[in-house]
Amino acid sequence: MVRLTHDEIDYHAVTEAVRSHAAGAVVLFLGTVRELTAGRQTVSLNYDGYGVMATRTMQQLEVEACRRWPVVAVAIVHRLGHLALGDISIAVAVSCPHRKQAFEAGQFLIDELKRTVPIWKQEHWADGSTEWVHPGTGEVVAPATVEASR
Amino acid sequence: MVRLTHDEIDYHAVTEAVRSHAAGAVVLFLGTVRELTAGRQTVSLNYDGYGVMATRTMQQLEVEACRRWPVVAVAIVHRLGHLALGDISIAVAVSCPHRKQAFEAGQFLIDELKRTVPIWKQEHWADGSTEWVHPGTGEVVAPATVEASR
Amino acid sequence: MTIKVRLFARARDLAGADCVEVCVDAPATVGDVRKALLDHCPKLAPLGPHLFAAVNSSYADDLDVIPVGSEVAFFPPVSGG
Amino acid sequence: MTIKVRLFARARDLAGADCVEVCVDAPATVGDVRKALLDHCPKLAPLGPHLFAAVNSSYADDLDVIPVGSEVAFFPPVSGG
Repeated sequence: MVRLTHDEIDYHAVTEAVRSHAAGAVVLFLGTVRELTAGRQTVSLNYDGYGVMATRTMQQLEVEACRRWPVVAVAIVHRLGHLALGDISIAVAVSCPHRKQAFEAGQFLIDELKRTVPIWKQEHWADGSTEWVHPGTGEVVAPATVEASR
Repeated sequence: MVRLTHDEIDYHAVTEAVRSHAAGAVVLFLGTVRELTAGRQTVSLNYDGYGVMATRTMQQLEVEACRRWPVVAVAIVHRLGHLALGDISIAVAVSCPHRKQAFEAGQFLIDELKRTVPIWKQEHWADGSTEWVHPGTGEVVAPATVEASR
Repeated sequence: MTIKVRLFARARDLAGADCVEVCVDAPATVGDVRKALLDHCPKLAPLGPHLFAAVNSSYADDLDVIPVGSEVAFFPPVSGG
Repeated sequence: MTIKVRLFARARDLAGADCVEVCVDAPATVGDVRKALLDHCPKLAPLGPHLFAAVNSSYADDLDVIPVGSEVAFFPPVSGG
């Protein structure tokens, strides 16, 4: 089960979705909005997503995890839109018979999701600027607000 | 925060206990009662613990995790007593600034807990026998019920 | 032929639109569309070499030919999670 | 001196008690108490070499001396989690 939402993520429901008598281990990962990044202060985030492709890519990751590990169930929910400090941006839950499998599958899912799923984070810094996070583009500071006002 | 309980584990509360604006990653591990072990069917489990030492050992693990990783918070709750299929026997939650740290710290905590914390599991098999699980003692089947009736 | 290109995140902000139309000769490759897109929106130049392409919700290379009726998107490196 | 030894899990089941008292000469080591325990409860023999010892809630070796007034426990390999 994979899903995008603009609402708060109910990680209890995400976790219950993977619990099973066949599983001895459940691993849940939550990504939450952190206040400090390299000394800069975040006041909020905005997430944009290419919905149909993001959903499809997450489904492919679920299939791949099930191929690599004896996964009982996977549930992934990613939030889009405006998020405040501490809010949950992503919940990944996976259940397996044993714990090592569950940890490995969980880490694989979030690592690959961050690498391949077309979703983008925009920082809203405490100094009033905003910045899309696009790793590797060399645009360390890319204030869209300044850009828009030129 | 570490705790033993005879009640159902509220893993939502365990998770909320570690959420923080300082953390970008939360990892929650749940151990749940699995139905099948090496082809044998479990109907329920009983957990016994040496309470004061188990609590102290879990506290030491929390300290060690905080020494090894930039942990924001740890919460561990282990259940004792009678557990039904699917019940949660343990919840381990840890939060860190970044996800790799949180996965590593979470896996360390559950691995070391299983290795060192004085808590014991007794299988109640579908054939009516019971068996304490004591790894390495060479007593593959040690039916306490049969023993007691001799 | 005219191809609608969806844009996301900073690419959308730089272009000032979430979808632009470009004209290319058929059959067109992803590289053809990339070139037409950058000609059409010079402001995308700083992101040009970093833009990923997707055709019908799958990542695509510049050499891939775009089937008629496809949904095409260009976007900068992802940062979800 | 008399030392109360707490027992857990299968050790408790085999001994038929969660606590037994054994007599040892002071100062006693964990090994002394282990020997006295196995003499007192022969049914523990199958677990004997596998029993872990704890003194005041810390794991202890057979060579460790037991301070007066300590809480002593013996138990089989753990299986929590």
